[in-house]
Amino acid sequence: MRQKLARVIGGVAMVALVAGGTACSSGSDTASGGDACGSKIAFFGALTGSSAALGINENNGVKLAVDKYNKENADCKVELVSLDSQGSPDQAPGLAQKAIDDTKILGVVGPAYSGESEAAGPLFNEAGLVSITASATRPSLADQKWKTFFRAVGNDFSQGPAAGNYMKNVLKADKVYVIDDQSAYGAGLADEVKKVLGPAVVGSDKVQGEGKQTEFSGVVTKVKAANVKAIFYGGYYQEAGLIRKQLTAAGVTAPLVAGDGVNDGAYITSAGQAAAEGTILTCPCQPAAEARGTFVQEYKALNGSEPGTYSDTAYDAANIMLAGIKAGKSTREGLLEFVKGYSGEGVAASYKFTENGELDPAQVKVWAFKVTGGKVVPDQEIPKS
Amino acid sequence: MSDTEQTPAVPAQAGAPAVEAVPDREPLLEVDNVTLRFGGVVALNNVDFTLYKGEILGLIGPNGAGKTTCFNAMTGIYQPTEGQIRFRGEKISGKKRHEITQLGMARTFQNIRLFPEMTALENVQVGADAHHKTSVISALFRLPRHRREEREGREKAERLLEFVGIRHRMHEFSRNLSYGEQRRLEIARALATDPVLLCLDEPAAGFNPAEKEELLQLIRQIRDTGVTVLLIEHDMRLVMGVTDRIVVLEFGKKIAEGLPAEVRDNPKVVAAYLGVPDNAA
Amino acid sequence: MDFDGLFSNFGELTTTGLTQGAIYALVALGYTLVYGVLRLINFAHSEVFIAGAFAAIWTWNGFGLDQNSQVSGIGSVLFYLLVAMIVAAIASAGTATVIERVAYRPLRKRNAPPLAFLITAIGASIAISEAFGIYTRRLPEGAPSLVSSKPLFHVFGVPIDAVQLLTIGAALLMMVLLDLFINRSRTGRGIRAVAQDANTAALMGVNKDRIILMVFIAGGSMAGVAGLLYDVRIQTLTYSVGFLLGLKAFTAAVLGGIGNLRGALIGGLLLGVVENYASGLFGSQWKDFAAFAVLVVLLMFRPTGLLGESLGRARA
Amino acid sequence: MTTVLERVRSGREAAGERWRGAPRWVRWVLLAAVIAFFYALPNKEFYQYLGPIPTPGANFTQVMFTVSIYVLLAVGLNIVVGFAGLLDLGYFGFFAVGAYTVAVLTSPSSNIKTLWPWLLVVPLAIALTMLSGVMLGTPTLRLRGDYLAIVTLGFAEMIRIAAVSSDFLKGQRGFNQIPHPPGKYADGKPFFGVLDARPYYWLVLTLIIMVVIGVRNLTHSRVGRAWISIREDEDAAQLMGVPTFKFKLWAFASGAAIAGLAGALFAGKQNFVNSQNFELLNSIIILAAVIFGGSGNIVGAIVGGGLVAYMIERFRGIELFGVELYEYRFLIFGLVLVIMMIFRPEGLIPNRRRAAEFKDRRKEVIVGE
Amino acid sequence: MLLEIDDVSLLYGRIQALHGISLTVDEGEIVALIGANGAGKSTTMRAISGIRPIATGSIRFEGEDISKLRADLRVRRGLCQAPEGRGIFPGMTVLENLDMGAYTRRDRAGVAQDLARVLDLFPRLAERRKQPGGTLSGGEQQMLAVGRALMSRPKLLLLDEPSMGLAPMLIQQIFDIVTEINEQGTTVLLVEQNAQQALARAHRAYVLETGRIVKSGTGAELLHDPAVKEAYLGVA
Repeated sequence: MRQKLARVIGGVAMVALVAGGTACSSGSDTASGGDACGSKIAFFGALTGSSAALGINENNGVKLAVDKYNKENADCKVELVSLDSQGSPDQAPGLAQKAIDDTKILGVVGPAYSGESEAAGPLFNEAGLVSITASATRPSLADQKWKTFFRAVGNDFSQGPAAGNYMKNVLKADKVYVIDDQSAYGAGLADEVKKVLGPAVVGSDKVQGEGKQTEFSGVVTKVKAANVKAIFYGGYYQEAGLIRKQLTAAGVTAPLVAGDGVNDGAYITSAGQAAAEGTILTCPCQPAAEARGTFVQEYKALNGSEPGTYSDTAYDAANIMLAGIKAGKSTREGLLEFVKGYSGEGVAASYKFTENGELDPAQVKVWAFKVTGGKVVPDQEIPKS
Repeated sequence: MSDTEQTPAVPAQAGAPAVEAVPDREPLLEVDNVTLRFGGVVALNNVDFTLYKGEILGLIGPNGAGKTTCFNAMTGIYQPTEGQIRFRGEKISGKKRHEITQLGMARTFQNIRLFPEMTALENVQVGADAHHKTSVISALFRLPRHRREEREGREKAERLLEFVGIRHRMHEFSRNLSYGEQRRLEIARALATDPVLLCLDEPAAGFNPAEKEELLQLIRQIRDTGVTVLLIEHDMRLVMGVTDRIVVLEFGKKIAEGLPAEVRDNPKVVAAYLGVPDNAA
Repeated sequence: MDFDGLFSNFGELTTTGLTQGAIYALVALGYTLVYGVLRLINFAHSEVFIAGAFAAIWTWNGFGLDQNSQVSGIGSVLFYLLVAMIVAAIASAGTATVIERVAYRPLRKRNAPPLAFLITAIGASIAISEAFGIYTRRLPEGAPSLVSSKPLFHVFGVPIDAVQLLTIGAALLMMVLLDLFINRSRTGRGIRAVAQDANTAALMGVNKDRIILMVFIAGGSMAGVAGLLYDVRIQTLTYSVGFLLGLKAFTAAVLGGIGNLRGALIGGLLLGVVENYASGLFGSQWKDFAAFAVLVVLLMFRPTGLLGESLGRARA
Repeated sequence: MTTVLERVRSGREAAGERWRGAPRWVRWVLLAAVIAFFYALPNKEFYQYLGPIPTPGANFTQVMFTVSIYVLLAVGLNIVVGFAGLLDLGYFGFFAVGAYTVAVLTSPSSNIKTLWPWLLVVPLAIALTMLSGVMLGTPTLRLRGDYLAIVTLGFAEMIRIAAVSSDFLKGQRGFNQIPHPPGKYADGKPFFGVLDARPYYWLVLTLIIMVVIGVRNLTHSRVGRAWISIREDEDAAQLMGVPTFKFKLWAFASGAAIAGLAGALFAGKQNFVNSQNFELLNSIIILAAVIFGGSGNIVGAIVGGGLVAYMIERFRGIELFGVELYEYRFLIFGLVLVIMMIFRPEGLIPNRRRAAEFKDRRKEVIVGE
Repeated sequence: MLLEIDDVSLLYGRIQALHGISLTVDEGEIVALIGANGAGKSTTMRAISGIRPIATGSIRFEGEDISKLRADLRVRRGLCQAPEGRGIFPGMTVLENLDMGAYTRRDRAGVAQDLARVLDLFPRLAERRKQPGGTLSGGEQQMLAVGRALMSRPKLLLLDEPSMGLAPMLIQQIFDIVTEINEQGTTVLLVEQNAQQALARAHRAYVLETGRIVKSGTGAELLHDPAVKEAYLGVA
């Protein structure tokens, strides 16, 4: 009895599959066949652990893209596979291999962090599996001659100088204190800022990231004594919130300037509204009003929360791949070629990649945002030099 | 009743020295005015005696008189506060404990301290290892030298277990041995270090008279193989029966020294050791 | 090396270091008490601290206070502090008791070797910490800023604020109370007796189980108060902060001589100050490095800590 | 509960008895079968028939590589904790030293740009780790018990902070393009490639077998006897002529060497090393693994190290009542440790000696407790 | 019958330390337990006070089976031991040590009275009342141990080698005090190395050898028993 039932169900599924397959193939070019339907794209990043917030933002963005695609192409769905790396390079090869093993996976959005990208990159490259990271901004990732590496955001070289210029030209800060969390991202950003500001940097310090440090009295004391006009923090929102809170508590009123790693609602929660007020956040992305269209509403409707940092870039990265699948690219080689030659508009930016996978510098726009009234509001676009 | 002269003990090894009880008076261990204090308590007070090669010296005294403390000072566990101890002419203080052992002093413990999770054989092998030179490298690759020493050590250990009479138990974990067997094992382990001087700390504690008798024979046999013996013991009969000379401690002080018969008749010793009869203090 | 950074901020580094050190000291007391009596590193004590710290925040949340709330009026501030302190102390003491019951007592009943205790302690620590992490979705929880950290007055040009006064004052007060408890009360005498010689203490009619429970409760309460002070000072709490703080507190206990109550205080304050100086001198990233380096160096020269071991032996 | 446990225990004991009672050739055949099984394990053609054993959430071969590294580490730590009885809470620090030695000397992103091949650096990594073991041990091995534990913990944390914060060790930016082990297939493709983790696993497995043979040789020699005697009664060992300090140092150094080897293998496989690889929790997990398996017993350490690493990965991809179990893995791990220690403090596969001791200890419980 | 021990065996690890010991102590008696080192005297005491678990047999105190009772509860029943090696709390002052003896008692007046009595019995302790126990000399520590045990106002006082390490004068003194305590109504079970003294003072005595009771009788009988004399008094 049971066996019979199973066979029936199996048969139905087979029919549906075949039907779906033919339905889809009719709409695409014949060369690559109809098996682009039912293929998968993967998201690769931290979904649990202390650095999960960013990964969840991105995963939700990708989810939205896939969801929308499947609604529009109900007869030819694409599946999303989420791989939880916890942001750890240790775990990255196992998960990358997992993605590679699944031949249905045609492309990967991620890895979210630079460290895990370093560990997973060689595998993707070897397997010819295209990956578009929506947030790993370490410049060196693009220098490793990986054919499959693409970056949907500007790297630290674009955002760092912009943040420096903003402090120099807009805030007119002649004395700046620079702090970073020693992460690949945070330290890279801080180094770029230091380069731009030169002698205006009167002091610098490093803290421990990843939730390892919560007590910053040493830094606070030094910042306070330096009596600066602005403070730059290279790192992520969790420590930034704590530092801002403790700085304010100690009576330091100079504004905190930070990169996109802090550009998240959780920063305001962590610092408290009062302390967070006036913080400047830079981002190699455009504000919603510029190009986001209905993204914010749709994101909220699907995930029940506001989009966070990199939700939009991940959404765009996923859409690039989906466009490829839609165009009938049903193999990894096909999709890789497609991404290489891609050029188009997304909600966060316009996309076109350079030879080594970087976002075309012409497309990189850096905006400054400001925390006002407990919300992150766009301030102005920062000129590149 | 000096048993020493009439011992028919069979030497365990060939070439044992004569059974003659007169020591050759060559000093082996010199305890030179040793004082030892712990906090406010004076554990040893100016103790002074010499142990000569080839003899069996008894160190006696009531419980808490400082015998074990004295022992510990001699084997390098405690550093004397004042005075010094010389073994084979070398100062003990400042030497590491395993160096003292390699110099030829071995001991047993009042409260048995075997390695409980090792077999009897392994326990003795640890003692035999004291003179082995195998390096970690040669053990790692089982080089010929290691195998030779391992074989020799094992043979020696088996011989010694045979000597103390527990060879049939050699593959038992030492914790599973009976009390008497453990005491014997401790002696075998100490002998495995090839000592010149063997210090026995109350080896007969917990023995019944028959076992004590056997122990007495064993101690004589050990002495007959050329090993000098220092014996701490409570049981007067055992001490009187086996020792050549006796040092009496009481309250951290030496109160008497001499031949067993002399000591036994010393009124101070009688008072201290045998207990004060009522209304006699 | 930034000598200028150290010297120009010497005063403030000292005061903030002392404040942090006071929190270390309170947590260190828990380690020291348990170690003194059971010869056991209570690895899970860091989670006892975290339980108190969360309890305090959740108490304030219960009163409708969140990280953005402003509380004015010294009366209401004191009220909130006091209530949260009591709840935190109870929560921590409760957690400590549960750990003792679930993780240690069964092992004692089986006469397990010390290593087994260490492993259950580690297991309990990981499990509790993860439970908090999952419950809070690993996100930080904010505390209201109850006590202003505006400088109240200056001593030699170094500003002193109310948070610092409160933290150090409360820590010292708790220390004195604990000292009195250990040295004057009947239970305290029992604790010292068990610490010095458990068998003889039993022969005097001391119930070891009850004494051990009291030790966990006393140590737990101290950790609870430390949790509250931490909330007041840092105003944000993440589930994972206990591990490092616990490690530092244990280091402080060893520095002072584990098992020695006054040693815990001295060790805690010293550690807080030293790591702050190091962050001034080498940069904040070397702060923890300095803390452990001090420990290692000290143990090489004084293997039993600054004041030496053992509860009671040196007159507690 | 107790009866089940008792039955399991007696069953295991019976199995142990049968094992010891079996003729030599039977034992060899069984052992060969087990080894063959583990060599075959990472082949998809083989493991796909193993039902629930392969991990659903990550590539099984990659997981098996991680597991094998943990096994190697557990075997090494077992020397220090299990045999010599030295409580080392910072063992993973040596792993870091090994991995970083390889990284610094081979990676193009290193400051010194030596770019040596992997194979040349491995012995150097082991030597350097041994040296660091001696350097850590010389001042600290005079400390006993808990103090040693906290000092080793402190040292491991210092190594981690140095890795994060010093320019030379590159912190979180790490070292990339670390070369793989040498070797080519006939067609010119590298044997140790990027995609296929099996050769790495086989390499580690082979090294584990060699290391186990070496450790067994040591424990059946004067060295092993010295270690155990130190663990049992350090004073008595000294008085029996064991140079305890020297042998403790050797225990530390040999343990460290094995960790260094593991670190070098890890770096060669991973291609990328940064400070995120060396969390303090790892040290604790390995210690727990050794005790969990049965400290003082090589087989126990292997089983413990393997099981703990495997279990943590096995939770990935399992959903229970709508929650991803992976999120709960450390919670479960912690609880398992507690329960395990309460019901089986001697570990899963204890040493025969230990098992007896624990049994006796249970009988000696103080009255009324 | 105050204390009744029936066929008690005890194991240390796998070594059997006691093989079926049976003995009784009547109210008002001094009973001595003598034997060589390692014969199992102290082990017997530990079994009675509950510091070591017994393997078989039973211990009854005032008719109640206390074999499975926790040590501190036995103290509450009126059974107090001055342990071998004195067991002074070294970090506590003499007074605090004495207070520990009265740990289970709630009657402040009675405790004060007993304290006065103990300080009266041991004037040395009164002189050193503020001194930490660890700094006392051996004899003083012994007095403190006995005094501390008395502070619990026991029905049965267990004394484990009270004369150990004491000078003859002090031994005499300690035994005088034991007799005096007994005359004041406390039953005493005494383990002694110093057989001569013990037998002279005891109403009855048992001789232990390798974990077994090999002889029993009145103190006087045993004192003059030639076998006992030879074995334990060293008098041939």
